[in-house]
Amino acid sequence: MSGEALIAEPVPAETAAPPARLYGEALEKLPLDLYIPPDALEVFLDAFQGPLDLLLYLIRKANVDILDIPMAPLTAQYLVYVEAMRSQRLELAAEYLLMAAMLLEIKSRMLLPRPPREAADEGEDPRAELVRRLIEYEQMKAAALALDAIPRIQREHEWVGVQVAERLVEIQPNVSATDLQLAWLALMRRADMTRHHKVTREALSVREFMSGILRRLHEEGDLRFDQLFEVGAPAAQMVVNFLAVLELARENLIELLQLEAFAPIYVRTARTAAVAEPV
Amino acid sequence: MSELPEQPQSPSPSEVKRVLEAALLASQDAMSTGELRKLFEQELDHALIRRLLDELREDWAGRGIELVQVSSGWRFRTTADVQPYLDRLKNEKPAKYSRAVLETLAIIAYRQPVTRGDIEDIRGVAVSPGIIKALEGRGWIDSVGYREVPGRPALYATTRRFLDDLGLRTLAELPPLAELQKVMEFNDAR
Amino acid sequence: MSELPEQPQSPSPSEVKRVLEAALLASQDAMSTGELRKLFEQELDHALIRRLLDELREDWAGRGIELVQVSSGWRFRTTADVQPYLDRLKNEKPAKYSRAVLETLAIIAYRQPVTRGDIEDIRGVAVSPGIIKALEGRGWIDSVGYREVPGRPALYATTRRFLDDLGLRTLAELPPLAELQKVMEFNDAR
Repeated sequence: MSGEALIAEPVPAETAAPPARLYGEALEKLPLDLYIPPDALEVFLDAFQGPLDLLLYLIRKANVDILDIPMAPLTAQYLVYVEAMRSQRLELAAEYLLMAAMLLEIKSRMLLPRPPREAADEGEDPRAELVRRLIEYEQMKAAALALDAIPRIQREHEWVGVQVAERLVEIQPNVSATDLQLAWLALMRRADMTRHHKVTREALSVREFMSGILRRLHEEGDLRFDQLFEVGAPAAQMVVNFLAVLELARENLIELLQLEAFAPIYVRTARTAAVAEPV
Repeated sequence: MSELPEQPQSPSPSEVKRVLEAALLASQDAMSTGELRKLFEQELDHALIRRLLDELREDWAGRGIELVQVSSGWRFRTTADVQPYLDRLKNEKPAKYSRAVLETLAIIAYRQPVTRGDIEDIRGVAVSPGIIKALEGRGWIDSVGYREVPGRPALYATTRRFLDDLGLRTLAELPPLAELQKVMEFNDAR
Repeated sequence: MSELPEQPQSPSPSEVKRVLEAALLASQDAMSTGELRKLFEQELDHALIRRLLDELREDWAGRGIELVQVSSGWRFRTTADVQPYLDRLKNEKPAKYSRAVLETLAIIAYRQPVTRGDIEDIRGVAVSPGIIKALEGRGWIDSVGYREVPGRPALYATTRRFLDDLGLRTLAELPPLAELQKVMEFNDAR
C-alpha cells in the first residue's frame, strides 16, 4: 500500500484555501507536497500529541466541516504523513498506525450503499465514533489552553505569608482542681497516709482562713483580734475564722496577747524566744 | 485559657478586623470563616466575619496584595501586576507545562474522576507515568479510589490545592467547555 | 526579563512603595535594601528605598502586623498583642506540670499554710527549690509568714490568683478530700 499512500489526494479546492489554525509554531513551514525533509518530520512528530491531534490539524487546515468529513481525502493526507514518517524510520507511536487502519475502515464503509431510510437506526454513520472522539479531544485541547491561561500561583501570583513573631510569653501549663485532687490521691496511695490526713470540707475552709490571717499579719503587722473579723459577715464564716485563729495558735503560728482582762486582744505572728521582745 | 491576658468582653469590629487581617497575612494556608472564628474567645457571628472579610478585600483593592476567596477559604496573594517585579528576584522561571501535561490536567479537571485509560482514550495516545507524577507532585491531582475493573486502575481527581492555586472556589468556576453543542448538533442531525 | 510588560521609565515613589510592601509581605525571609532594589529595573536610590521603608513602618503602626528591621534586613511579622489570638488556632497541647509540682501544689492547697519541711514529710522526698520557685513565679503560692522553729522556714499558702486561675471562689470549692477515700476504693476495685 506504500505506493498508493504516497500519492496525496488533493484537497477539494473550495475547502483548502484559507490558512489553517496552527497548534505548533514549526508547522507553518511544513510542506504539504511529497517531499518532507527528515528534520521537519521530527519536529512535526513532536508537535502533535497523537493521531487525533494530527487529524484535527488536517481537518482544520482543509477548513472542512468536522460534522461532514470527506473521508477519502482526509485518509489520503493522513496516510501521506504516516508513510513519510515510516519511510524515514522515525519512531512512530503505534496509535498512528491504529488510526490509519481505522480511517481506511471508515472510508470503505462509506463506499457501501446506504441502508434504506427505515433502517436508519441500524446504519449508523461510519464516521460517528471518529467525529465524537475528535470533538471531545478538541474540546479538551481548548480546555487545556483555557486552564493554562488562568492566572496561577507562582506564575502570576505569590502567596503572602508573614512571619509569626517568636513567642514572647511561654504558655504555662494548665491545672484543674481535679488535677490537684488526683495528685493528692496519688500521694495518699503512695504514703498510705489516709488515716492521718483526713481533711474535711470545713477544715479546708479553716485552712484558707488560716492562710488569710497569716498573710494579713505578714503584710499589715500586728492586728487587734476584732480586726480579724469582718463586720456583718455570715455567722458560719465568723465561726470558721475563729476556728482558724485557734488552730493557728495551737500550731504555734500566731500568738494571742492580752495585757489585762477585758483589754483588747492582739494577734501577732509567733516569734522565737530570742526574737521576741520582753513583754 | 486562664493564662491568656484578659480581653474585653467582646472585641470591637475594628479590633476583629485587625486580628483577621493579621491572621490572614500570617497564615501559610487559606483560612475558612470557621477557622477564623476560632481566633476569638467569643462566639462571633459568621455574618460579621464575612462582612469584615469583604471590607478587608475592599480596603486592599488597588494595592500590591489582594484578599481572595479560594476553595479552602480566604488568603492574601500578590496581585498579578507586581509579579514582573517579584520575578526579578527569582532565580528560576515558573514551571511551564507541556501540552501533554496541560491536556491531561484538563481531562482530569473536566471529566473527573478518570483513570489513566480514560485519559488515553480521549487523547488517543499513551499517558506517560511522568505526567501523572508531575501533576501529583504539584499537589493538583490525587488518586481518589479505584475503578472496579480488572487491574483496578486508580481514579484521579483534582485537589482543593488545584483550585486554590488557580484562585477558584469551585470546579464550577472553571472556564466552560467550548463547542459541546456541536456534538449534540451532530447527533441531532442524524 | 525581556518578556516583562513594559514599565514606565521610573516608577513613582508610591508605586515603589506598593511593590516594596507586596514583596516584603510575600517574602519568607527578611530582605535587605540591596535585595529590594533588585525588584526594579531602574537603579533606585538607597536613600529612597530607606525612606519608603520608614514610611511603610509608620503606615503599619498599630496594626496586627509590623515592619521590623532585623540583622538580615526588613521583614513583616505579627505583633505580640495578636499572639493570643493566633495561639487559639494551634492545637498543640500546653505543657504539663510534673507530678512533683502537682503534688507540692496539692499539699499547699489542702494543708496550707505549710513549710517546705511539711511538704517533704508528706511526699517523703526532698522538694527542690525549683518547684517552689515555679509555683511562686506563676503567682499561685506565696510565703505568708514563718514558722517559729529553728531555721524559721517560710509558710506557703495559695493565693487569690490561684483560685482565679482555677475558676474557684474559695478553697472550699476544691474537690473535698473526704470523697477521695471513695475514689481510691473505686480505683482499687478496678
